[in-house]
Amino acid sequence: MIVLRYVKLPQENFEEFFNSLKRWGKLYAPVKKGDIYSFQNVETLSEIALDYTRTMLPPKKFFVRPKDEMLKLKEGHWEEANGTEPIVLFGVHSCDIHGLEILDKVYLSDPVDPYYKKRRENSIIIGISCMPDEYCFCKSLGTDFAMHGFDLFLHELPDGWLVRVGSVKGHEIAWGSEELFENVTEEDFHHFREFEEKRTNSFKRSLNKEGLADILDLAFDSPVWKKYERICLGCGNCNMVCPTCRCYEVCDLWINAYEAVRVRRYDSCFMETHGLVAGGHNFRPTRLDRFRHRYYCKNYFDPESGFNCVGCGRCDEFCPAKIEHVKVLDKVREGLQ
Amino acid sequence: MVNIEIEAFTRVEGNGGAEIIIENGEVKDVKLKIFEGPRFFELLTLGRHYWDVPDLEARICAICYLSHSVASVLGIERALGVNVPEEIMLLRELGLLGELIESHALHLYLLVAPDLFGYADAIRMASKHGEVVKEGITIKAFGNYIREILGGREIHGINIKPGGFGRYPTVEELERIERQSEALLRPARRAVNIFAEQEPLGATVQHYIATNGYLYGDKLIAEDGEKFDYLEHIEEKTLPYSFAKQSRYKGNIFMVGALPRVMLKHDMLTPMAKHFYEEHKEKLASGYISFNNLAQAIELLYALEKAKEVAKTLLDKGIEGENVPIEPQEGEGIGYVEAPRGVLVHHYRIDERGNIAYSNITTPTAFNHAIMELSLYEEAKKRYGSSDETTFLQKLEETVRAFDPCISCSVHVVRL
Amino acid sequence: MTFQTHDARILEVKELTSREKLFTLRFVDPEINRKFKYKPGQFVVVDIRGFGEFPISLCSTPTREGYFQLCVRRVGRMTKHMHTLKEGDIVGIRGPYGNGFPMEKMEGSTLILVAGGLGMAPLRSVLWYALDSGKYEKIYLFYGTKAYEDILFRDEVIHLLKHGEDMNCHVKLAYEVESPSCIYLEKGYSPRVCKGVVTDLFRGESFDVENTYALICGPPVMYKFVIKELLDRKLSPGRIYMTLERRMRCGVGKCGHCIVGTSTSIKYVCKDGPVFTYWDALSTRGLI
Amino acid sequence: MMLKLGVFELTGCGGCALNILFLYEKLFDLLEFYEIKEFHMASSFREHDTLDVAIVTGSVSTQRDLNLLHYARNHSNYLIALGTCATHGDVQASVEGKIRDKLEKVYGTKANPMRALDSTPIVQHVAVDYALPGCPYDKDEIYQVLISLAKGIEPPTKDYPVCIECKLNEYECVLVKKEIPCLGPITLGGCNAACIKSGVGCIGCRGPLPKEANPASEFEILKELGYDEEYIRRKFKTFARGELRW
Ligand SMILES: Cc1cc2nc3c(=O)[nH]c(=O)nc-3n(C[C@H](O)[C@H](O)[C@H](O)COP(=O)(O)OP(=O)(O)OC[C@H]3O[C@@H](n4cnc5c(N)ncnc54)[C@H](O)[C@@H]3O)c2cc1C
Ligand code: SF4
Ligand code: SF4
Ligand code: SF4
Repeated sequence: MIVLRYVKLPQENFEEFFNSLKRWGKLYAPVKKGDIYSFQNVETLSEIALDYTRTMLPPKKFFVRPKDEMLKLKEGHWEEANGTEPIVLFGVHSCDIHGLEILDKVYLSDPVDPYYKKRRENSIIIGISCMPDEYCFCKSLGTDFAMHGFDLFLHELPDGWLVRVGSVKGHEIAWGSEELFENVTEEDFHHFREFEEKRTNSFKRSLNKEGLADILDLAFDSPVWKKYERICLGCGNCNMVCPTCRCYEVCDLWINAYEAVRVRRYDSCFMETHGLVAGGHNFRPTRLDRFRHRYYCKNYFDPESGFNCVGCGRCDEFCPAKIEHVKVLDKVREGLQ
Repeated sequence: MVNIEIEAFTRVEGNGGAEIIIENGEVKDVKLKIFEGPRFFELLTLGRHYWDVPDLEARICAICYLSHSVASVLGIERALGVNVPEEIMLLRELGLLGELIESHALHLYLLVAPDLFGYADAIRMASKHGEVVKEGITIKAFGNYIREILGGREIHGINIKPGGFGRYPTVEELERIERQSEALLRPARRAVNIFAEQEPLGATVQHYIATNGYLYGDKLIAEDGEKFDYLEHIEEKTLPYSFAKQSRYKGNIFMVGALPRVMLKHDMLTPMAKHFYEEHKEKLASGYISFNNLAQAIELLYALEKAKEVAKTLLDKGIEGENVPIEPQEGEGIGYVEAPRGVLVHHYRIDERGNIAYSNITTPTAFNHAIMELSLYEEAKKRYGSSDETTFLQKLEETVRAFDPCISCSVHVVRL
Repeated sequence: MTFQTHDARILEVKELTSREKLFTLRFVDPEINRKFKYKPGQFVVVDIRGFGEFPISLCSTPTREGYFQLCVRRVGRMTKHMHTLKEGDIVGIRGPYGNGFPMEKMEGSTLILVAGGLGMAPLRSVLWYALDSGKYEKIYLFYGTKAYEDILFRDEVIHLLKHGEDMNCHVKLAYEVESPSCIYLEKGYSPRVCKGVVTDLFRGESFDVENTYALICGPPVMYKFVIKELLDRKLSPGRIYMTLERRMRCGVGKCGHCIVGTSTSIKYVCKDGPVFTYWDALSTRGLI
Repeated sequence: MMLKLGVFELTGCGGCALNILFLYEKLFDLLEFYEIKEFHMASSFREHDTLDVAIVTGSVSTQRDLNLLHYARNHSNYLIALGTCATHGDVQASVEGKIRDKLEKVYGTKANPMRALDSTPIVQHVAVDYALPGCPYDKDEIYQVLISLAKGIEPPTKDYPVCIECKLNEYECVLVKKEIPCLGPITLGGCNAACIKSGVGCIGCRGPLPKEANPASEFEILKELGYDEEYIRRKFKTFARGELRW
């Protein structure tokens, strides 16, 4: 019997293991859709893009849905609208696992968001190792390796996968398919370390986070912001795809003459109304204010949990104006010296 | 003498009216007035890149936007010498069938049926004949579903592109189309019987024109056996009292639309549609324009049967989903499509950079302008003095409605 | 917690000004009524079901049980609708939210309430709480209003002008637009009523800064001036409380709209506030 | 009490009126609150009456349109400009030139017996209480608006660009990934990113995002992708005349 925190999944058992996960819930994994990747319901291993870079929407879409029905109005009263089903998220990258933990801090702190909590409890997270592309800078933020926040984490080996067990549920899953796993050998560890080393050396982008929070604060009036204000479209794409952006807007919609639903949807701090209050006063009246605000929010340094950015590179990949997160911060830093 | 004015036709698309000129106690003349403002689509597209043009042309008309998109795409492709594979033509045909279903169902159930049942509109009619209205809405919604899938959305979708589509339908969507078209055949059959009861109204048509294929073609055909390009035998003239122009075929007034289609192309009809055509052959052949509605009902069946067939063919073959690459080049081309209301022509010349150098669009309601006017005249002459005023006006409106005129479209008949 | 709201019945609607109405409410469920405890400075979220929610400060005092009051200014979609509601109508309520003023900590001290316009609403809660409990040394109310017609809780304010001194409550009023009613008031209560802005009311007053707290609520522009006045008198930033407003959807620190601050200091106005000290403002850019 | 509703059609493609019929069963829902007093595409019934709500579609392109518009305004308490023709002028308003020259080009004569005018949006002629753009608008939007009004509350408005809805639906960004010109970033959302759903770029049919659009940057982005300036400029003004200025 294997009771280790590390086990090995030989390649020939991979598919069977994958199929066995369906027992635990509806299976979602990254698939290729045109030129992007997206977490979708999958049935077979062949549908999955195991070597994906990043999905357009991060896994937060399962916990705070892009459009999320909260309540249903029936005869003048709200009913809870949320159905939750057990899901298995297969193939989550380390940065996204960190992203979920940042969201947890918000949604699970008192008072707990009931929808988020229910969905979190009903999900299994299976991480997978990855190679960085030109957008990734997670290493510099320390989010390139997940120590917790997953149930199982699969690391690529030449002949299979080294599996880290990260939770009780992870143990249960491994236990349930015990016959598929083997003990990890010295050689496997060697390969694992080799992979990690290669990965570490593959990062093309890095963020200098030395004193970053203070530097940004000091650079409030930096001309760099103004330069980017002209380029930024204020389209909000960067917010939508960010694994740690969490602003939402609420609206009620009528589905027929007497029944309505209360829906929340992702919002973006780039919207003109985001900082508007009664009396017409706007706390972030210009695009400059909003642009800066996003950088402040992402680079807020919480001594307990670090930055609000996990370095996944999504905002860069999906910014139509090709604004680069790291570059903006570097420029702001330079501007100060 | 007092002229009678029909201020604005109701239950038709767009803004138009008529003036009946009375002299010595007799109907002397009728003027069909189109006062929908001109929108200058030909000027709008001039100098634009061909890729964007179908999306703009779709805006000519909401009821038959997809016909405009397809006609535009066909004209552009011919100008650029592009040949698309059968799959893409089949998908376009499916879109056109959806539009036929949507448009005919709208017209028959919501706009004409109230006349037959004696109501001001379908909403009021629904209280007593809810079943009929509901069936109509279901069929219409299905037509719209096809338009949404193939065209991109119910109105003014931009999925139909030169060389192919933005997005191709999925297997599930095609299966749904196949399934649902089958299911709707029953209510559609009932419709044929309802509209077969309509009384003869208006002029009798002597000349029919249609495209050589059922829903699109590369030439026009006429009942005299001629196969021709629209510029060859059709002339236009402008009128001082209307934003639409009138056309003649070899000097004669003619009609386009459902009636001409079933008369000229009944051998292309699907089995059930053909069966009903045979059953009502004589009525249709009488040429009274009100039987255009009956012809539409028969076409509704055709479209449902055909949609099923096309969806099945596509499903059997599987969808490749590949667009044909296009290199801009100089050229000229004409697209002929059968919009629900009849022949629609999009004619373009494109310059070497791919920009539109010339464009001309002729729409069915423009082609039908003269016969509509003639029909009003005949009906007015027949009725004047013998019917009370309400019936008189009502019947004139019914006459116009039988054409299912699309007035927004009609004001773009231009030749630059 | 859920985002469910509880039925509350409108017991009374009173027109305070042409723009503001005072709604007196009670939860339909007596159990919820009993459990509903709040502090001055906290707010609730009002739910017009099927149309939306909006945050409103509690302007009544927890010392008077069985009902609560909301003073609503008509500014837009939801508040306009709220103004059409009548006695007996039901709205949804969730809350109370926010930190509220530290009433217990301030016991035995002098309170200076500085209100501008609608800022009177949350401070009225403090005022009545302080008067009811009798645990505060002295209460100042400095109230700046545009015109006589805009004075919120006018009867109460005038009553306190007249009789407040007996309760250790010192009320002062500054108005901007002259009118016969104002001049009449000024005649009767000069110099406590005068033409000017709220900071003018500080003139001639001195406080024991070791034993005084200032509580401020008003339009965004007001804070800087009032704070300057207080700092000039050497009131410690820690003794200056202000309640702030930001757009908010959830009221509980999730929806992100009310986030303020920079990379060194992010705060949620709804749950870290809406009551902040001036220290917070100094360390959180953009708070005021 | 039932509210009185009128639907008026000025010059346009008829789609905005038609789209109301496309509400299907939801239309019957609305009839729980509204009586239709005027809707010439759908009904021969017409009653000259003061309306609680008037919906005006189409642009002002003839003297008759203008008269009808004034009639609608003068006989209604709440007027909704529905569709891009009514709110921004749509494609017909972007055709350049003076009316008589245009007539001459198309009809061969400068004569203007039917009194055509240069197309303009209705918002340019009368005060409107609510403007809902879209060519055509999203039909659920008008449903929400009419339900809100029926229940006595101002309808909500949208304030975000098409990109937001594009992402909410997780459509592949065609601008970034396919270099297709997409006006999503500067166009008011509300259509559920219909065009991008089809894998093509937003053509801007809902008009510019009010206040905060950044057309200058969008212009540069498209230029960078190799589109020529004239092409981009025409694309920008297709639906909203010259509103996108920078
Ligand atoms: C903690 C707090 C306490 C408040 N207390 C009171 C009070 O006691 N009395 C009172 O009349 N008002 C109070 N407000 C303001 C009140 O919430 C807004 O006036 C209300 O939400 C406007 O909604 P609306 O639908 O009528 O306006 P809208 O039609 O949505 O917009 C009108 C204006 O109100 C602003 N606005 C919209 N939503 C909010 C929001 N959630 N928060 C702030 N501004 C918003 C808009 O930006 C716009 O400028 C308080 C706000 C906060 C945050
Ligand atoms: S995605 Fe880029 S252009 Fe859009 S708001 Fe973010 S930074 Fe600005
Ligand atoms: S495809 Fe267009 S609308 Fe969608 S995100 Fe990209 S730029 Fe925005
Ligand atoms: S994506 Fe743009 S053009 Fe397409 S429907 Fe939406 S607003 Fe209109």
